[in-house]
Amino acid sequence: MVKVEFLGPISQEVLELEAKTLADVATQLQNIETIAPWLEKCAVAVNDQMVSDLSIVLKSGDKISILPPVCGG
Amino acid sequence: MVKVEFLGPISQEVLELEAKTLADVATQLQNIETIAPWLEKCAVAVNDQMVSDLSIVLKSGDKISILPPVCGG
Amino acid sequence: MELYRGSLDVEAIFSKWLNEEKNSNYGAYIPFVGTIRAEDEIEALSFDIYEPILEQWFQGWVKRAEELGAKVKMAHAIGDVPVHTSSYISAVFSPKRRVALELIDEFVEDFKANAPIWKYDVKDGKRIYAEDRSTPMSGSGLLA
Amino acid sequence: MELYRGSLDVEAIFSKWLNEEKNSNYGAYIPFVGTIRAEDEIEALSFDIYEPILEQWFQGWVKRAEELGAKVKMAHAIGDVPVHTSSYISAVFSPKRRVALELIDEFVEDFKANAPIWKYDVKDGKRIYAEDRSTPMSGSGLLA
Repeated sequence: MVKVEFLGPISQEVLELEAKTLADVATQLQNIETIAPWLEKCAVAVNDQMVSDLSIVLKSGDKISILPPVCGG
Repeated sequence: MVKVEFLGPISQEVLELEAKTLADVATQLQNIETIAPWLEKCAVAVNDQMVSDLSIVLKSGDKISILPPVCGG
Repeated sequence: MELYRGSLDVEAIFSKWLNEEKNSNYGAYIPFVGTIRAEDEIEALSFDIYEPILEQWFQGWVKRAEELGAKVKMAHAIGDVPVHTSSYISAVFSPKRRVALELIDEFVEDFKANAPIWKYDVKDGKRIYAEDRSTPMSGSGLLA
Repeated sequence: MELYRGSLDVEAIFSKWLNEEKNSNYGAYIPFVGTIRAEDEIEALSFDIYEPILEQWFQGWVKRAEELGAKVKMAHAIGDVPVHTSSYISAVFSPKRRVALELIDEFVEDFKANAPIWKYDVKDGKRIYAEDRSTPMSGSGLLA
């Protein structure tokens, strides 16, 4: 099981998913109606490291963070 | 008579000169051995206005300032 | 990096950083002070921050600045920040002015684009995500 | 524009300017603080200023900034300024950050090139013109 947390304005509690790679996470999130529209504009971190590759292999307990568009300052 | 003042590091007291134009001032300053080497790198103001034209007509009492290379800050 | 609940004490932070580098022999100190403007009838802006990734982002700039012989600092508010008060201060110290002037520009712009901070308008006590002013971080869309 | 004899009180000037514009609804405040570096065994730098032309130069920038909806401020020391103390502070206030970041850069660079200020190294109590670091003002050479 991996944990998926949604940051900032995305109103979604932490999800626990079965996933071997980040691609598996993508497929599952695309099927959640309230989450899917966010995915186009969200960046992703695995265990607090920004990532850019869907083939990343996940292990149980990994934390995936979904980061929507930012505006600091 | 016009007054010529030398600013910053140029060690020269105020000069009083007869001059009808800024060109007349130039000619006279070029003949002063201690001043001539400065002229190439100095800017000029007449009555505290920066100028860029030798044909400027001067009147008695005008103040000409000679401004050597600057370095504020 | 310093995070504070609510508005920043601008004078205190400016002085603290000045004194921290008093004897570091830097020739240029350029702070950028961001203040909440009164506009669109907002009472305040409000901020969420994801600290682990902000800290990493900031450490990347610390390293980058170090390579240039410079130093960066940053403070940001968490939660509500009323109009006419400050939510964000960043600063560069450097021996020479060119490095400092270029670095503060790049640092502030990259902050705007990639620091994991979310902004909300506060109107009638309600928090509304400032979506129109927000920028997708680099790498966005990976899961779409 | 503010001229002071000796080192600038950096914290006081920063706070004074901050408070002057407290209610002006500017979103960005960028000061540039110049500090005398300890190098070449100098004790201090020393400055001569020709105020009438400095004031005109500064007013040109006030107007320029106004056209951009911004404001500039400046303070400089006259006479001796010991190492690790400040001789120069300038600042830009503006509604938006891009204008402020670009303006502070241009303002500081033009200041370096065209403000009528002369700099001297102070070594063993003697004042030596910093000729190698000085720049002829625009229009130089007219009388040569």
